Amino acid sequence: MEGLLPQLEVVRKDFPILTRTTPDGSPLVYLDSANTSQKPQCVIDAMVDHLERHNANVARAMHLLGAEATEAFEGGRDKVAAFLGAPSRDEVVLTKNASEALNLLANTLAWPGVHQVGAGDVVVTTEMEHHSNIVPWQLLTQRTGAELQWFGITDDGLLDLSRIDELLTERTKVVTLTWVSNMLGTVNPVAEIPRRAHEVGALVFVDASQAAPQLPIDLAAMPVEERPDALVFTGHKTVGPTGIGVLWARADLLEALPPFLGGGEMIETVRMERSTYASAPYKFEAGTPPIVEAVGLGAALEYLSDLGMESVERHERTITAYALEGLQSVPGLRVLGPTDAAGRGGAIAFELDGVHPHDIAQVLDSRGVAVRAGHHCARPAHERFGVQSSTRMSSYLYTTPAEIDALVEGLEYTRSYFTLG
Amino acid sequence: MEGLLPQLEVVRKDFPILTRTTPDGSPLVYLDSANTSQKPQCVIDAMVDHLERHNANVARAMHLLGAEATEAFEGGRDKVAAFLGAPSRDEVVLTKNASEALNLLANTLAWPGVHQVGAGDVVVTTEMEHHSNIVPWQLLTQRTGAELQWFGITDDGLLDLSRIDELLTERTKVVTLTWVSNMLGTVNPVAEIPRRAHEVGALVFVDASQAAPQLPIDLAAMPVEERPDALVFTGHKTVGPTGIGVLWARADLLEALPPFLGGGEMIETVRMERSTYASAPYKFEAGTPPIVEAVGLGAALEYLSDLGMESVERHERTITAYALEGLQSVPGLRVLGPTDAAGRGGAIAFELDGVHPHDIAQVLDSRGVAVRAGHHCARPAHERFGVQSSTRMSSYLYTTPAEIDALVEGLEYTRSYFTLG
Amino acid sequence: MSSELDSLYQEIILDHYKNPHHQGLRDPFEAEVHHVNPTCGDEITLRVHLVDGAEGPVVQDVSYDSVGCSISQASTSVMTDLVIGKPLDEALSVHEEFLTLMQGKGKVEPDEDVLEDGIAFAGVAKFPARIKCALLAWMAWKDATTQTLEARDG
Amino acid sequence: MSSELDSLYQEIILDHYKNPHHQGLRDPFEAEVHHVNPTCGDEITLRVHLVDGAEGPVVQDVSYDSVGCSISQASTSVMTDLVIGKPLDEALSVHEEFLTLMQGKGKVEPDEDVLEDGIAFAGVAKFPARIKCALLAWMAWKDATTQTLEARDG
Ligand SMILES: Cc1ncc(COP(=O)(O)O)c(C=O)c1O
Ligand SMILES: Cc1ncc(COP(=O)(O)O)c(C=O)c1O
Repeated sequence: MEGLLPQLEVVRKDFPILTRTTPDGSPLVYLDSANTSQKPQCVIDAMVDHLERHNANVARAMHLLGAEATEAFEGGRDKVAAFLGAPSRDEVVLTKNASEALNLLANTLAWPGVHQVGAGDVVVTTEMEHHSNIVPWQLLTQRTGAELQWFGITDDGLLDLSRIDELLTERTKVVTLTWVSNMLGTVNPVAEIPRRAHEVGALVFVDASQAAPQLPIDLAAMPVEERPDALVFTGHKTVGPTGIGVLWARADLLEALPPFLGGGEMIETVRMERSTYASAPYKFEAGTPPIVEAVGLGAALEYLSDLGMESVERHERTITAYALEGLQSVPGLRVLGPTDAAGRGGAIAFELDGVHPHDIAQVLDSRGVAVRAGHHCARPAHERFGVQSSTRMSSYLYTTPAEIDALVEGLEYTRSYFTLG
Repeated sequence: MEGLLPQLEVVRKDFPILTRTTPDGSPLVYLDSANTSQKPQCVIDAMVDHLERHNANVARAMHLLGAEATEAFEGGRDKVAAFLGAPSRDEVVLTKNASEALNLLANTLAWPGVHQVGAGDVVVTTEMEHHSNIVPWQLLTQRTGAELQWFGITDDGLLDLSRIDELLTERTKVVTLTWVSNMLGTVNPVAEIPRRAHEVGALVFVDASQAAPQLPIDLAAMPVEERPDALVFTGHKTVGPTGIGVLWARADLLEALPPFLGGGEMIETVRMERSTYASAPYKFEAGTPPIVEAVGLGAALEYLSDLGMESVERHERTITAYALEGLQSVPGLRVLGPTDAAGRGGAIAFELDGVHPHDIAQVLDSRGVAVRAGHHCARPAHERFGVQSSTRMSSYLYTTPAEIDALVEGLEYTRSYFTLG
Repeated sequence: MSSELDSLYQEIILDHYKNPHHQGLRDPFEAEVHHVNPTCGDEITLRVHLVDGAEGPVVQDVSYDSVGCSISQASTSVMTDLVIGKPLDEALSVHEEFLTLMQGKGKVEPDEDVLEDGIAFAGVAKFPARIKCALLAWMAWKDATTQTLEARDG
Repeated sequence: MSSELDSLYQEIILDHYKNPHHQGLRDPFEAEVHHVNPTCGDEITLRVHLVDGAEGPVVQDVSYDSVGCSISQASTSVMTDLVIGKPLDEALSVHEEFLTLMQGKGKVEPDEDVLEDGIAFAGVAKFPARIKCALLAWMAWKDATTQTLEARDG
């Protein structure tokens, strides 16, 4: 099949878990990568090597291991900066996950500072966000008396831009949106919205949790007016470990925001009466940071770059196109979201007439096929389509066409088991 | 030597890093465990096994790997609960580190709720806290108009309780203190202070970051009036990985606090207009939690329990006594903090006449001896003793008397190199 | 493969799923609750109607409206069969018994005299992710019942 | 072991450490700054006095009060030797040269004509944790100088 990663079978060998089988011996067909990705051996090995040979606390330790650990940790930051094409490495804040990164932004905007959000101000999100890009803004607006508004979704699963002039006004202080939807697969216009939002003076934040694993990102190459002011992603979806996420934000925004969490590492001088703070990124990294996780994430992003993000993207598109075709051949199956692979990410949510998503996932699981059932932390988008939950398959760079075939066969079997059985 | 861990040499073999040598071949003498502890092989292996065989996202995944990962993750929580003797496992919130746990408490108290802190209220901390138990409370009090007060330190390095009646009044809403000082080694009266603070209706929070690695903790066994309302510690100091910390808090406090970070996992139902939240501990765990880290921490705490925390404590006391003796034999050396090992933790900060701590640490490092130099994130305690920084050695369960000898010899050499050289 | 599945999807479960008993929201009732399974979004609105019997309260009616998977729908139906018409004490002990079965990791032998059709859920206990589905309605019933009793006493 | 240490603690460094030049805070000055190394708490208060020369500003005086380790104290002393009395342009290029040396991971060959005693810090570049110590005073001087120039222009 044209467009797959070259040497896909060799690439798969990098992922030890892919050789696992279910208790009755079926091979594992992991189609839940939008939830979390599997880890290549090189990531695991980098973490083990760190823990077995270089473990120490960072920044504050002056000894051999401390220097090695600091170099390894800051090296992770450098690799994140390179992966994003960040204008500066000091713009990369390491958090615990994407959710914390989004909360960091929402939380610091509640307190005095040039960007403080208050009564009368508007924060704009979208109906297709992950809960992690909705709830922080609900908390912010409820707590400050500001107003939360949102872009809707068209029947085709695209962002509904028809009300853009109402949403983006001089009252709008923040616009936050996902680059790629984790439910509908929609790829949003992340050049146009920043440009329009910047015209009214709003800050623009992009949730790249689903984009970073799938698409090449080059912040420095974006025209300034189209570049978001901040962008987040999460380590565990980019073949890295849990426990680490990334906030990139332009240097002067980081400088202008008040502190988020207080404590060790984020300070300059502490007196009991008051403290002064370190400069970014350290100002936002209170306490011992995710050290071994930064080592793992660095190895992960290097692995992706070695494969080439263009190749990963092409692979995803190819598998997604094949999956859309296969899924739509199943009677009674309806895909939620765009049905053309060209402008879409690799998460495909669908309904199957007469069978509840839990039951679909259960039957598939009994055949070794792992998919997700539920609202995928995107309940408002489900409500928009009048469904309470859905089944979602999501591929990644290690997914083969044969695995898609196994899914489609499994769905045929599910139908027969439930609706005809 | 009486009191050391039985089979210390065998125990040391569990820690692969202890076989490391410096570039010129000296064995590693790691005396920086209060900064971060080394990891036994079983912790590393548990993490590798998870990543290679059971990795998936938790809670929301219904498939085989999802069920395994969820069981592994929640199993980590069970082990934390058992380690602390927590009355209930649902009182254990997993954070990214101890600092986040303290900030979670400080941050949620800023927002409406029965425990909200406002103008006129008093928050009490101590002068011997780690910055992570000072700065969050400075931010809270500055932002809400409340007042920050603190217990001082006596000349002997003990908590100065002489002003306790002034500090604990009906205005006092929160008292937060460290169980064991990371600089002075002081063990604080964590039964008396909660009892007194509860009498005036204050909440009591205990920072057990240095206590959890060293002392047996049994929350359920504490008389209710002496039991803190919340207690925190950090994974990487208890032979676990970075990227995970623990907040234990009594169930009704967790129920009463408003949410901290918003996002996936912490919700019940999300509508664009407003959301409802899950019950504790999930309400405070927004986003993908530290999964592989919980697996590692679980293995770490089991490792400590298998050794027996009473034995670990006895070992620490024994080594600390030996170290205090050895250090005080060095001319011009002054120990900051209590000099009797009986009521003291294993961190020993000291000054050496005429040599700056950086230079001491550097010379020791050239001999393979790793100690920490600086203010150890406890600048106010340093200021109290009129010093700007200090050198700190800190032992742990794998420390041998011979390593203390190497330190003392290194200090003699440092003196000769600098002051006489 | 199918045998594992069949141990979960017992005939009884599929029957209740296709033809649920006591469906719909009815009057009168003393308490109405709304419960959600946050993992998947399954929801139930449930009402409880207690009356006074000779030896304490009796569960006169339990009515509901719900969306969910086969396990949660069947479990709701079976639950109503088991508690409606029973003295509250007895209904609560059936609830206990069902809880024990669900938390038994598939190692508890169900008592057919007490649980009747509920024994079909023994297989569910082996699927940790599905236990919450099976318990959704039972938890809602317990909650509504507690609220009713508190309102009476308070 | 000692040879590694000796490459860090050059004789010149220890001399400056024991007998630092230009110590103390003096008048007049146009800008005073306070810099801290947050890792260890080392601190410096530093003043800059610029005067106008025929071809632009000249560094008339740099005075300071500081607490710190041998590396940071010696580096402060050497820095004052190198910049005091120099035309600002030239002083700034010495600053650049020193920065390059420190960030060179021990691979940059220092130019003795420019850096004089500063070449003794070549060994420091191999100790990442100590680079901040060696740069503390240089960064403070740069900051104070920038402030002075901004105040003049603004
Ligand atoms: C007493 C004390 N509290 C809090 C902390 C903070 O822990 P962490 O950096 O893991 O958040 C530390 C360690 O650095 C500590 O020693
Ligand atoms: C689009 C999107 N945003 C945010 C998140 C949250 O990531 P995390 O759970 O790692 O914080 C996810 C994944 O769960 C996601 O898909």
